[in-house]
Formats: sequence, structure tokens, C-alpha cells
Amino acid sequence: MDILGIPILSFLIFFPLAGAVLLLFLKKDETIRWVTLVVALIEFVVSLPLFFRFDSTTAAMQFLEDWWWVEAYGISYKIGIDGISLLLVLLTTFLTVLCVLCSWTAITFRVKEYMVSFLFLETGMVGALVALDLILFYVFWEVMLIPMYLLIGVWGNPARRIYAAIKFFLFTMAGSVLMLVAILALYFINLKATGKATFDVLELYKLGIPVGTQYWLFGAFALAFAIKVPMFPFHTWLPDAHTEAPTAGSVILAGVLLKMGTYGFIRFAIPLFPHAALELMPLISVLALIGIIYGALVSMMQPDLKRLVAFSSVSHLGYVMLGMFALNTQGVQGSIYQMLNHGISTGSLFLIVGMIYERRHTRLIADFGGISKVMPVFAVFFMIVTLSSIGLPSTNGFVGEFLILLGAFQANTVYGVLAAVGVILGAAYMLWMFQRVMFGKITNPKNEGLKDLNAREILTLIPMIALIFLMGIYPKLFFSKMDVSVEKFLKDFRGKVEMKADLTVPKVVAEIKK
Amino acid sequence: MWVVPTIPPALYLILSGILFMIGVIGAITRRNAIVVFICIELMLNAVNLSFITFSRFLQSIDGVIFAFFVMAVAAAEAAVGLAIFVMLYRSRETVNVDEVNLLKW
Amino acid sequence: MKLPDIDLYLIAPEIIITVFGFLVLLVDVFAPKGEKKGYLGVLSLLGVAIAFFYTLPLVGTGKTGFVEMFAADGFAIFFKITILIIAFLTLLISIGYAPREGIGFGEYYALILFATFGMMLMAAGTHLIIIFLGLETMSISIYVLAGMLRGDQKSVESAFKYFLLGAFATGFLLYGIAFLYGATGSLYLKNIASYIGSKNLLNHPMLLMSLAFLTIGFGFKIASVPFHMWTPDVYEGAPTSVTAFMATGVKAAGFSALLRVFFTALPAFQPDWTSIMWLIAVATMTFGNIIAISQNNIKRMLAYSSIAHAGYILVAFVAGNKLGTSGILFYLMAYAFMNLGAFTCVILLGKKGEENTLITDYAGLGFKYPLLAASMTVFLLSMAGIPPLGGFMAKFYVFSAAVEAKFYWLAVLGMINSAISVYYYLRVTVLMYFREPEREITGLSFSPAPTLALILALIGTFYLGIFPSNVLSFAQKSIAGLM
Amino acid sequence: MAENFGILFQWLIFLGMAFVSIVASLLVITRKNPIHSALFMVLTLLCVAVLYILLYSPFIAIIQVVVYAGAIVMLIVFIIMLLDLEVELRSKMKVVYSKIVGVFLALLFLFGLLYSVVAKPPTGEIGSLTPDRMANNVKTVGESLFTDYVFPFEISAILLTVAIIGAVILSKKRT
Amino acid sequence: MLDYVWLIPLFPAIGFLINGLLGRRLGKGVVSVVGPAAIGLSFLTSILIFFELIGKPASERHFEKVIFDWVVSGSFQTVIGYQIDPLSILMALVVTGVSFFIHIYSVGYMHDDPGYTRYFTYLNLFVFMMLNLVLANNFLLMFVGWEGVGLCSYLLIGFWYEKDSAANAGKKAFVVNRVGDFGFILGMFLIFVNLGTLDFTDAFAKAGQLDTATVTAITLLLFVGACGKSAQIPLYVWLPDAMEGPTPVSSLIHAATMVTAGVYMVARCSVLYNMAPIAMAVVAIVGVATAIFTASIGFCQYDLKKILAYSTISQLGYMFLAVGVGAYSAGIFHLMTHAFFKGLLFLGAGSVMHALSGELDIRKMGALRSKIPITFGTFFIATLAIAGIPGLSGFFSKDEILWMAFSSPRGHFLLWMVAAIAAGMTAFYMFRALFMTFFGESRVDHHVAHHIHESPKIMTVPLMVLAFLSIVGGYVGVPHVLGGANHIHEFLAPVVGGGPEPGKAHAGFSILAQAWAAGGAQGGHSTALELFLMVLSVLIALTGIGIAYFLYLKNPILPKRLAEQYSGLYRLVANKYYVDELYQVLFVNSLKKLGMGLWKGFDEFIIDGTVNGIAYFIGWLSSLMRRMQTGFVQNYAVSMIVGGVILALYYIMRAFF
Repeated sequence: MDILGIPILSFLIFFPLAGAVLLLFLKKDETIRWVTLVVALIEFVVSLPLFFRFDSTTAAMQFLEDWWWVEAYGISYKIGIDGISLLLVLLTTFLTVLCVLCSWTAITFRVKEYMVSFLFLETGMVGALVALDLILFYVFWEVMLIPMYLLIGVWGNPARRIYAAIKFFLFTMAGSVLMLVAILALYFINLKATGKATFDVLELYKLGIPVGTQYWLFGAFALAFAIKVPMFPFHTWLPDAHTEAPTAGSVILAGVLLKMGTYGFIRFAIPLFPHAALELMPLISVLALIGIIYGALVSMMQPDLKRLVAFSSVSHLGYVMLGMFALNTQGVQGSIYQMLNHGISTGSLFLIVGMIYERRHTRLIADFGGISKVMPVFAVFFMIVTLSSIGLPSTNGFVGEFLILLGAFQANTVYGVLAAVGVILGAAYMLWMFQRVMFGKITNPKNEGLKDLNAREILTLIPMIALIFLMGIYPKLFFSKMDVSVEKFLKDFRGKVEMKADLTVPKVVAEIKK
Repeated sequence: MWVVPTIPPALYLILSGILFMIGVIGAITRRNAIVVFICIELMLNAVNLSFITFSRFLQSIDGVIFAFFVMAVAAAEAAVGLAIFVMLYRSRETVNVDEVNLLKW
Repeated sequence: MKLPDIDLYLIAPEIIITVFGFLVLLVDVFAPKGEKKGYLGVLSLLGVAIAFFYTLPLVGTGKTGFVEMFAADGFAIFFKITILIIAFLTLLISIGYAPREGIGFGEYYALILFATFGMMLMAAGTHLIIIFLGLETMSISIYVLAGMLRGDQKSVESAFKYFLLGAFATGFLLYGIAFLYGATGSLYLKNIASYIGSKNLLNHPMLLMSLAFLTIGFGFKIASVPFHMWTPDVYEGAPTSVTAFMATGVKAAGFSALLRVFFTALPAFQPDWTSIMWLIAVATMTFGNIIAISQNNIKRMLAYSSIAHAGYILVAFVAGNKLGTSGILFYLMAYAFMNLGAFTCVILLGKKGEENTLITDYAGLGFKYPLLAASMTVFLLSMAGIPPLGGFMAKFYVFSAAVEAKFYWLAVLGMINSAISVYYYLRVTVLMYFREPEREITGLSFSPAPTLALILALIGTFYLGIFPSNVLSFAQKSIAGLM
Repeated sequence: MAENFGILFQWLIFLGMAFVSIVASLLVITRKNPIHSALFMVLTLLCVAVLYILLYSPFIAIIQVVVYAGAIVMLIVFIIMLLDLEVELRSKMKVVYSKIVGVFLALLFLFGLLYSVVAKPPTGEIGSLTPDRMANNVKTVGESLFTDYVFPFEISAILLTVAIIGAVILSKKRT
Repeated sequence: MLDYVWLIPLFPAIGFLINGLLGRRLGKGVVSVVGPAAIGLSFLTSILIFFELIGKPASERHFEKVIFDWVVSGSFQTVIGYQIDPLSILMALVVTGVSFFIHIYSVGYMHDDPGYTRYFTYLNLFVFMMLNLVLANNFLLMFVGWEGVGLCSYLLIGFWYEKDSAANAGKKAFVVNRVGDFGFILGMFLIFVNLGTLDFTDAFAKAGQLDTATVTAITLLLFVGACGKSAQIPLYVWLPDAMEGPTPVSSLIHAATMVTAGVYMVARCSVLYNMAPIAMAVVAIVGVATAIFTASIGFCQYDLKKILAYSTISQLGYMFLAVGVGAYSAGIFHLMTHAFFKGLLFLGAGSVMHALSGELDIRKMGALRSKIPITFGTFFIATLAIAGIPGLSGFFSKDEILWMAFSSPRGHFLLWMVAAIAAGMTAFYMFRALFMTFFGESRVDHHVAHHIHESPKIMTVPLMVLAFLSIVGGYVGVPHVLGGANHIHEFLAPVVGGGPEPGKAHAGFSILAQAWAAGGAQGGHSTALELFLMVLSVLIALTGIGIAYFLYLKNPILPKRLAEQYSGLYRLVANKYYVDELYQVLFVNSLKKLGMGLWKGFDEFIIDGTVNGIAYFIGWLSSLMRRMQTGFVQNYAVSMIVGGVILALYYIMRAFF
């Protein structure tokens, strides 16, 4: 399907870019805000048909576009979505709208540059999610870095924004450089085995790679993605980045950017290197488990709201990774679902923290207390989001978490049990935080005159809340989209793993052994 | 009847090498830039000796021609180099190489 | 006694460059004094442009001339195009920069043209004498150009150092050539190769020694560790436009000669040089990147960065395959755009009597001069290898060559270096966007010529990043005659 | 017999010149006064010129004397005088470790160099230019320069021009 | 009508939405109608459905209604679906019924609270969740209700969030419950992994496939969940703190309904439990231990609600004892009667508080019986019921438990004995509270004393209704031995079975039980023995009452002296055996310390330290290496020579190889 004669996915990628260019010619802040909002909204509306026109009976890539980019090298502009990326694309376009809304008054200077960065970021995110060519993916992957870097560094919290921005950039960069080498190695292995120069993932899926080589390549991919996720022990950039970023930056970082890591695993690392994934499953699962518990424990002691939420992200993404590496239907579906959930719950949490930050200009938990009294509406939203984050049944968090735990439990009982411990801790730190912020008497006189949420803020939060419940109560709507894709993912995975005996084209083995 | 062997090329080449290295040593030890430059000329001269030796023993004219161009280049370098020294002297009152280190690190 | 066939079309670009060089000198002499002499630059630009259009018809002819001493094969043409682009951009920025610094007289432009002439010879020469003479023409011009700012002690010092070390390196290069000659009896690159092949001279000590000497000589020109030491000092001290020219042009020409000599004359020794070059490549990248981190002068930082880039290019050289060689060509082209672009920004930030080359001078620039800062960011990011910019594609080809040749660790080290390099490139953007200025920089004037150069460099950087196909396939075709 | 004497004579000349040139060049790098260095340099150059004749290259020998010893060194001496550099003689030579290391390495390098020339004689293709044809090589050289090497010759012309322009522009007083 | 089972939870949900979204606009009046009415309608529906159900033959009393597919992932299929069978409808009746009255009571009790709307919102939500819990046809939906009621409990305990103690108590309740849920969730996983379904009907039908070890694990894990929700050792600590909530909440959630969910769940899974004797033994022992342990804590409490709380825990222990010995229907029976009288006790306590402006310390009460007669009367009835005085509901249910503990094949003399002692203790401390509150001299603060007043009708009517139920509630389960029909037992039998068949007890206490039987007590099933034990337990209860009378009415000084004499023991009991403190040290503090340590020590020091360390190292290296660039040309030349020598040596080496 085409929009203005442009295939829909290409439109989704480049429309924000066009919007960003348009912004460059505008002068007034207010106009810029509105234009950005309109661009984001159009983008979101255009992305909706993806959901409705998506054929959930097939696991094949849909809305496919495939042109050469650098033909001599086999680099193509190949994009398409399946059930896995579909939802993440929608999440991206959706969150961007909210981010624009929540930046409305929070960003007071250099609005144009801010909005341009944001739209640019959206291009990168959508591009990375739909790219089916490794180089294309890599390009978008890196493109995302710069606007995010600027968002943190320019509009971040003055105290440590530069440190955080650089840390963010270098961590991610450090991970991805090795991935590039691995991509190249993969390309040449394929070239030697099949004689076909291509970076097309779908083609590369078919390749049987010797197990020894798989380790290296998987390692390189996994490092890049693990840093992005972030998995323990590569997570330390996240608290800093989250804490220092402006609200919308945190939202989009938590909501989408982290998902790039997990998405990378599911789209690239696992299907390309199934044996290595299988063999390294215990390692990754254990790291994920450590992340779950570690994140929760550390989160508990954070004095800073955003930092707390950031560490909770570490914990939540631990679940995502655990579920994914359970490598069974429940685990993987739960994991994908949890990616969306985390985007929504943690995204909302950051929105909420941002709202209160805008009022008080502090994020220290100790500065609050008793806010419920003065901001009852806010309290309700905050409560719902908190509950979603701790996975209360009938909210989205529960469905994902439950399936992940179930998947993990099926894969390995001990993992399931340990992960379930995280559920307890999750409740503990979130509720404690909530209590300290919202409950008790107002001890700080500055908190007495706080205004409750205004219409714009409520408007920002309502879609989130609606989604929280919709996804918690009627998850089938979303599961039905990804069912087939996940099944295919698992089927391919199992098929390849079983193929171990006649794994490789002999030619490839010989090449590698040389 | 003894026959004195002709001078083997190796000896010329050894001489050339020694002269070259003397030039190198001079270039890295002397303080006066002009002497350093003289040493570099010595190096070029040593190379020329090699060229001529090869030319002689390989019975080809190329070496000689190359030596000719080397001399041309040496002359050109001398002109530019000495101009640079003069310029340096004008601005610093010295041509000592170890006093010229405004640019470093 | 018979004159060789003289095909002037073959050397038309060189002739045009030379003629315009003299023309500029003459016009300068006969022009009224004291006036602004922007037209000299325009005249030189015209020369470069005409030379460029005379180069284009040579594409694909693969002709040689002057007793096969001079080739117009694809390799040479590619490099000539690169070099002419570099010269063009350099002249453009010079039109803004040279008069500002009081060196905008005819000799300046003429020397740039002569240096370009030398570079083109290096790319085109298939005979060692041509290569040597080209190299010297280039070098001597640049010695002089580096010292052009006669009142500036740094400029003088830079010329002085460059000259002494350059002459010193020439000695080694010559010795290498002498040994090549002695061992093979020829100065033609092709003949050398075939002679080595026919006589199986692989273990000839003299040839091996000449490899060492040649590596020193060319290593000096391309600024590879440990022959790189002059680079930061000279780049810092020389007039910025000349620095830009050196960083791109000299490096490109140096690589062209290196490739030509090693791949055409000495391919048999590839196994020998691979491992030592591996070491040099790694050392070059690492030294350049690590030292660049602690620099506080942007020119000096870019100097170290240019050392690091030489290291990346050497990675492809080590790979030694077709991919690598074409990758080098592509890299140098991309590097020309991004580095010249960066230097253009440096120049645009300065004004008369105030160079503003400290990195701290860039603080707060991002919002004061948004377009300048954005361009600078683009160039720096491109150098850091961030897609979708030219630098990324360049690195991509270079490292893919290494991977293809199974130098996995080299590629990994290269990528790690590339990650380290991000740090100091980012530092500039950090200052530009995240920090408040420490002192006001005002009254910058964006004269049209450097601005044009900036735009061209931007276009080039983006073009090579987004549509690398054309240039890459051109590069791939170009190396056909080389290997 | 006569040949023997001729050859013996060549040996004598060679050894003598080699010895003198080495000694002279050592003096070049050890004399403190740059003028002395320059003059010993002339001596070295002259010795080498003699060797060129021994190698049947009178043309180069002449050029050596005329261009090198005559022009370049005179230029050098002239500059030394002009800049009045003898004053600096009194400053003593600083011992820098890197220089010692450098000297040591240079000697090491020399051994490599010597090994490479001794291990195998020049193996290049033997051309047609026998010593007797070489003997009057002024003509041969001339012919070569203006036929096969006409292009390099033209380049060297430009090179020299560049050098002159450079020298002039650098050494003229500030305008 | 059965088809409309979804109406039962729907009404409270609608009430929740109306109150929650619009309540503040609609005003108190509407809220006071909507809140109770929603529950009332639900109650009404339950009654209708109940009658329809009992109209059917016993074997057909099972109905399921699937609303829609819920979580569907591969082979994992769950629905939102409700089921009606005797057990669930009974629970629904109890829940909606008691809730209804408590809602009405709340209209009066909470009348002046600023959070009135919020209160009813939460309360409706609670009922909705509770109904999900009891009506669910699968484990997962049950779990939704399970956590949902936990949430409401959290919200309502922390209702007066401005009080730190309330907020803390709420959080504690939630987290401790989560610990239990942890077990529940793992239990569900085991069920799914082994049976491939979470549907009750399916799962229980397939339960035969399970081996003993698995089923034991499943049941024990589920029991962990029950422990959390129903406040059993070791997870009981949250319930006393939960008294921070408004009193009707304590009554509804923390006495009548939510806390009994664990009992319901065990009864619901009776099929599984019957297969796991060890698990049943654990349940019984934990139950009885909780019963006596918390009863002893009740001795030394002075907070009226706390006493009731410990009493609740103790009574819940009874229920677990019942289900643990396989007397599921007895457990449910006690659950029901307990809902009546304990609900009543709490409401009465609320009424007392209402009269005394919120005073809860029984040391500051006394002689209230004449001033608030209705409250006193109803409270007294409830106290009699809980003490197990014959004729009242508590007597029948408690006695059945005691009897089953003794006679069931899973039972044991010791279980009976401990339970009987606990019953005596219950009678003691309940009467202690009663006496101190309503009898003796008034110790009320004088400025409170003059406006002591009886509660309004809207509060007293529910009291009276519940008092009535506390009296008659027991007559649905009059044991056969007293000539009753034990209707409730029969009614529940299709769901929970008749308990384990005698003689089939093959593990757990069986050996002991057989020994007991062999020891001559084989009259276990004889009517005489049953009657004897019944009388014995009544005597024990009366003894308890007598002691209470003696200590608190006759010799009010004595308790103090006793406390002084055995001060160590007294302090131990008065401080609730320091369990809270122990948990604080063991879990809370150590986790906090661990968290802090990981954050500062691992995250910031080791990981960030490493990363920054590398960065610093490179920076340091950089500043070091740039010094190599000395600025002296000759050094540069030497560097070239170094490179040259390396190259030369390398290449010459190559010549040799």
C-alpha cells in the first residue's frame, strides 16, 4: 500500500525526516511544536494501517520493498515487517506523538533543534525496525545514536548531561563496532558458500555456519545488542542516560531504543546463529536473571526517581531477555509482549516523573511525600502505571511477565523460580517508591501548592492508561499478530538446531578452517 | 702471474653505506641545522655513489640519469632549505634544531 | 637518437596545471600592487577545472606514454580526479583564507598548482624517476607553502621541520630505489616485477632491504607510525589551508605511489610485507587515536586523526586484495571531502589575527553558528565512521577488505580504534552543542568561496555515504591495471 | 701485467679515496664549526667524484664537482657566513639520550645495509653499456636525457623553478 | 440465569467505574447509592443463581461461562471465564452478602471522610476482584482476582495514606502477599507444565496423571500462596498491621472475605490436595500452629482491632486445619460462619471506635455496655459465637473442625488437642476484650466520655443482620450427631468430595493415626466419642471464659501483677514474639544493604570503575604518549630510524626464512 505514491514503510521512514527539514525553515517555537505534533500524528496515523492490513496468517515479511543500494556489494534497501516488528513500529510511532506532547512546555529553549532531533530519531528507529538488510540496519542503528546523544547532551539535566551523553554514545558505539566486523564476516562466509553477494537477512538465515564461527559472530552481535538492551553487566550507561535525559528522551529511550537491543537478538542474533544462541543460552539467561534481581535490588536504594525507574528497566529487560532465551512459544511471545509493555509502562513512568519534575525541578524522592493529597488525578495515573510496571494482573505487565516466567520455567525450572523472585522485589521497590513520593504527610512546603495535571498532560497519559488495560485484558488482539511469526521463528530455530549433523556446506567449513 | 681482481661492486656499496650512515648519524646528532642539512646532502651523495656503482656494473645508463636527477633535486632542496634557514634565523636568531620546538605534544 | 612518441593529450592535465601555475605568477607580476588578488585564486580554480575536464576523457583509455614512464590508466585517473578535487577545494578555501592571512599572492596559488602537478605525477608515474620527481616537486612546493606565513614563528618552524625530515626521508627513499635498481637493473615498475618473477629473487637481501627503505620513504609521506612524528607539528604550524591540502593531497599522493610501487613492482613480496604492515597499521591507528584524545588544538587533533586515518587505510593495504585496494581509493576520496570540510570549518571560524584553533573555542558554537557547527559535526562524525556518511562507507570497505582477507583481528582492532576515535570527535561536538562559550567569537565573515567549499564537501560526504555505488564501482574498475 | 698495474692503481685510488672520504665525512659530523663541516664536505664530495671517474662516469663526476662542491656547498658556506653562525660554536653539545640511541641504531642499520650488499652482488639485468662505451658517457647521458628521459627532464625543470620561486618567496623581506 | 453469571462481577465493576471516574462529580449522595447498590444487585444475582443451582440435581451443579479468550500463546490458552458450582456460589454469596452489609455500614461509618468516593471505588473494585477470584474457572483468572484483592487490600489499608503507618502497612501487605503469590505462580507453572492447562475442570480431570512428588510440589506451592493471602505462618505478619485501614475494610477484607481466599483455593484444589498427603499434613500443621501461636499473641494485645486481627489469623488457622485434614466442607463452613461473626466483631469494634472518637485501646474503654447497647449486644453474640458456645454458628463449624481433626484419617489426636487448646485461648482473649470494653469500670478519657453515643441506624442495622446470621448461620451445618442434616457438607460434596476416604490415608499422619487407633481410641467414629469431644471443647471454651472473667472482671489488678512476675514472657508475647523485628532484620534490612552494596560497590565501583578506568587509562596513556612528540626534529628522525631498523631487521630475517 502506498501513501502519496510512496510505499508505506518508506514513507514511515522518511516522512519524519521531511518533517525535520520543514522545521528548519520555521521560526516561532509555537509553530514548531504544532508542526512537529502534526508530523508525528500523521506518522502515527499512517502507521495504523500496518496493523489493520497486516496479514496475521503468514510469517512472511510484509509491505516488502527491495531495491539495490550498493549493488556491487549486495547491499540492498530492503525493508519489511513481520509480526514481531509490526508492533514495535507502532509503538515507536505512538510514543513519538506522546513525546512531542510531553515536551510541549518542558523544552523551552532551542525548540527547533530539539524537535528536529526528535524527528530524526524517529526516522532512525523506524528504519532500524523495518530494515531487512544488515547494512541498512546498521546504518539506522547508528543514525539513532546521534539525535539521542544530542537530546541527552543539550536538553538534559545540566549537572551531568555531558557525562551521560558521552557515556551513552561510547557504550553503544563500542558495542556496535564489533557487530560491523561480524556482519562483514557473515557476508563473506555467505559469499564463499553461495557465491551470492548479499546482506539480506532473509538470505543469510539460510546459511549454515560452522558452530565455532557462530560463537564469534554471535558474540559480536550479542555484545552490541546486550549493551543496548542493556543486559547486566553492560547496563551502567542506562541509569545515567535516563537520569540526565529530558523526559521525552527518557521515554523514547526506554520505550524504543532499548528494544532495539532485544529486537536485534530476536531478528538477527538468534536466527542467524542458532547453535551459538542455544549453547550460550545458559549464559544469557543467567545474565538476564542477574539483571532482574540486581536491577530490582539496586533500584530499591535509588534516591532519584528517574534513576530508580532506569534500574527497574534493567530488571524488566532482564525478563525480556530471559523469556526470549527460553526459546519456547510462551517465552518468546511473552518477551515480545513485554517489550511493548515496558515501552508503555516505563514510558509512562518517565512521563509521570517528568510531569512532577516540571513542577518541582527535583527528582529526589526525599523531596516529595504526600503528593496524593494535592494531586489526586496525578496520583491515580501514577498508581495505575506503577501497578502496570509491577505486573499486576489485568494490566499489560502481568501478561508479559507471566508468559515469560512460564516460558522460562518450562525451559529451566530454576530460571523460572529465580525470575519469580524478581516479581516480589519488583513490588517492593516500586511500591516503596510510590509510598515515599505520594503518601505520608506533606513535609516539604514546596509541595503544598502543586497543581494537578492539566488537560494536555492528561491527554498524554490517557492513551497509555488505555493501552495498559487493553493489553492486559485483551492481549489476543496483539498476540494474534505475532503468533505466526513467532512460531516460524521457533520452528526455524529448532529446525536449524536439529540440522546440526549436516550443518554446513562443506565449502564453508573448509574456508573457515583455513 | 697474478691477476689483481677488479674492484668488486660490494666495496663501493659498502663505502656508500658507510657514508650514508655517517650522514644519518650526523643528521640526528648535530645541533646546527645547516650542518644537519650538510649531513643530509652527504646521504644523498652516498646514494648517488650507489647509483653510479650499479650503473657501472649493470652497464646501464639509468643509474647515471637517476644520479643526475638526484643532484638536481639536491640543488633544489638546498635552495629551498637554505631559504627556510634564513627565514628561521630571521625570526628566531638561531638555527639550532633543538631550540626550535614551539610546536610539540 | 630518436625522440619518444609524445602524446600531449596524455599529459594534458599536467600541462594545464603547470601552465596555469606560471600564468598565475605572471598575472601577479603584471597586476597592480596592493589590490585584493582574489582573481588569482579564481584563475587557479579555472586551471584545475580545465585540467579536470581534460582528465575525464582519459577515463578508460589506459594509455601510457613517454616510453611507458607515464600511465593514464584507471588508477592514475582516479587519483588525479581525487587530487584535482582536493586542489579545487583547497583553492576555494584559500581564496578566503590566503588574503586574510596576507599570503594571497601569486606564488601561493602557483605553488599549490605545482604541488598538485607533483601529486598527479606520483599517481601517474610508472617509472621510479617520475615518481621520485613528482614526489619532490610536491614536497618542495609544500615545504615552501608550509612556511608561507613568514611572520608566524609556528609556520616557519613547521616548514623547517617538514623540510629537514622530508629531506632526511628522501635519502632513505632514494636508497630504496637504488637497491631496487641494483637488484633488478630497471626503474620501470613493471619490469622490476617481471624480473623478480623470472629470476626468483624473493630472498634477495638487497630487495628486502629496499622494501624497508621504501617503507620509510613512503611511510613518511603518508604519516604512518613511526614515521609520523612530523605530522602534528607541521599540520599545526602550517597555514590552515595548506594543512588541509597536506592532510588530504599529500596523503592521497603518498598512497598512490605506495600502492603503485608495492603492488605493481613488488607484488611478489606481499607475504613479506603483510605482517610488518599489519603492525604498522595497528600502531598507526592506535597512536593517532590515542594521542588525539588529549589534544587541545583542533589542527593538531586533526593531524593525529589524519595519522589514524592513514592507519585505517593501511588496514586495507595489508588486506592487499582487490576490495582493499579499491577501498583505499574510495577512502581517500571520502577522506578528502570530510577532512577538507573539517578544515574549511576551522578556517571559517578564524578571522584575521585570530585563528581560533583551540578546541575550547568551539564551545557554544552549535547554536551561535548552527550551520557551521552542523557541518563540522557532519565531518567529524563522518571521520568517526558514523553512517550514513562517507567516512562510514569508507571504513566499511576498508574493514570488509580486511575481513575478506581473514584479518579478523585487524578489523576488530580497527573498529575498536574507530570507537576510541569517536571520543575525541565527540569532544568537539560536545563543546559545540553542550557547553556555553568561554569567550565570544564574533564577527566571523563567511566569504563565498570557502562557503562553497564547505557545501561541496558536505555534498561529497553525504553523496559518498548514501550513494557510494558509483564511486565504488569506478574505484573497482580503476584498480584493474594495478594488480 | 699492465692491466694488473692498472687495476692495482685503481685499488690504490679507490682505497685512498674511500679512506679520505670516510675520514672527511666523519670530520664533517664532528667539527664544531659549520664552516669546517662544509669544507670537509667538499673534500668528501671530491673524493667521491674521483670514485665516479673510477666507475667510468666522468659526467657525473664533473657535475659533482661543479654543482655540489661548487654551487651547493658554496651556497651553504655563504649562508653560514651570512648568518654569522660561528658564534654558536661556544654552546656545548647537549647529550640527548635519543641521539645516543639513534647513533646506536644507525650503526645497527648500517650492519643490515652492509649485509644486504655483501650477501649477494647486484643481480640486475646486465645492460649493453660496456665500460668502454660508458667511458665517454657525457654523450650517452645527453642522448638519454633528451630522448627517453625528456619528460623527467622537463619535470626537473619545473622542480627547479618551484625551488627558485620558493627560495625567493621565503627569503625576501616581508613586504 | 446461570448464563448471566458474568453479571455477578459486572455490577461491582460498573460501580467501580462509576464511582472511580465520575464519583467526584456526582457527589456523595450518588456514591452512597451506587456503591452498595452495585453489590446489592450482585448479591441478588447470586441468590437467584444459587436457587437455580440448588434446583438441579447434585451431579449437574456445574456450569461454566466463557466470556472471551484471554492470554493465548501457543499451547498456553486461557480464557476469561466464570464457573458456577456449589463452592463458588457459596463463596459468591458470602462475599456479596457480607460485602453488601458492610457497604451499607460504611455509608454511615465513612460519612465524614474526605476520601469517601475513593473509599467506595476501592471497595467496589475489591468486590469485583474477589468475585473474580471465587468465580474464576481457571487458575489464571483466579490469580487475577487473587492479586486484585491484594491490590485493593493495599489501597484500603493505606487508605489514610497520610499516616506513615498506614502506608507502610499497605506496602507490607502487598509485598508479603507477593511472596505468597510467588508460590502460587510457580504452582500454576507446574500445573501447566505437567497438565498443559490451567482450566480447573481440565486440570482436575487430568490430575490423575501427576505423580506424587509433582502434585506435592504443586500443592505446597499453592499453599505458599494461600499462606500469604490467608496470613498463615510464616507470612501472617501483614494482617495485624493491616488494621491501619478503615474498620469496615478490616471487617470485609481482613476478616470476612479476602483472607479466606487461601482456604477457598485449597478447597478448590481439593482434588490435588487429596493426592498429596504430605502437603495436607503441612497444611494442617501450619494451620494449627498458626491457630495457637497467634491466639497466644492475642493475650497481651490492647488494641481492640489487633486482638481481632490475631483472632482472625487464628481462626484462619482453624480453617486450614480443616482443609488440611481433608475436611474441606468443614473449612468452608467455618469460613462462612467466621465471615459472619468476625465481620460482625470488626463492625462492632468500628462502632465502638465511632462512639469513642476513634479510640482503640481497650485499656481506655470499659463499661460501655449500657451506653451503646446495640453494639454491645451484637458484639456479645459474636464473641459467644467465636468462643464456640453451643447454639451459635461458631460452635457448629469449629466443632466440626475439631472433630474432623481428631477423626479424619488425616487427622491426629495432637492436632485436635492443640486446636482445642487454641479454642480455649480464643475464648479467653475474646472475652478479655469483651470484658475490658464493655464491662467493669469506665476508663474512658473524660473529654471523650461525655459524647459517647450509639451509632446511627445505617450502622447498627448491618450489625444486627450479621448478629442474626452469626446465630443462625451455623444451622446449615448441624452435625449428624446432633441430629442435624449437615446440609452444607452435602451441598459442597460434589466439589470437594467427602474428604479423603478413610483407610486410604497412606502417608503423613497415617502411621500415627493408626497407632492412635490401635491404642484403643478406635471409637473415633463413634457417636459417643464425638459427643464427648464436643462437650470437652465446650468446657475448654468455658474455662477460657471463666479465666477471663476471673482476671479481668473479678481481679483487674491481677493481670498486671502476672505481667510483672513473668515480665520476660510477657514482653515476648506482647511484642508478638519479635517476629516483625526478625523479618525486618532478616529480609528488609539485609536486602536494603545488599541493594546499597550492589549499587555503590558493584555498579558504581566495579562496572563504572572499570569503564571509566579504561577511559582514564586511555586518557593517561594519551597524555603520556603525546610527550613522545617532543618537538625536537632529531627525535623525530630517531623515531624514523627506529622504525627503519625494525623494518630492516624484519626483512633481513625474512631473507633467512
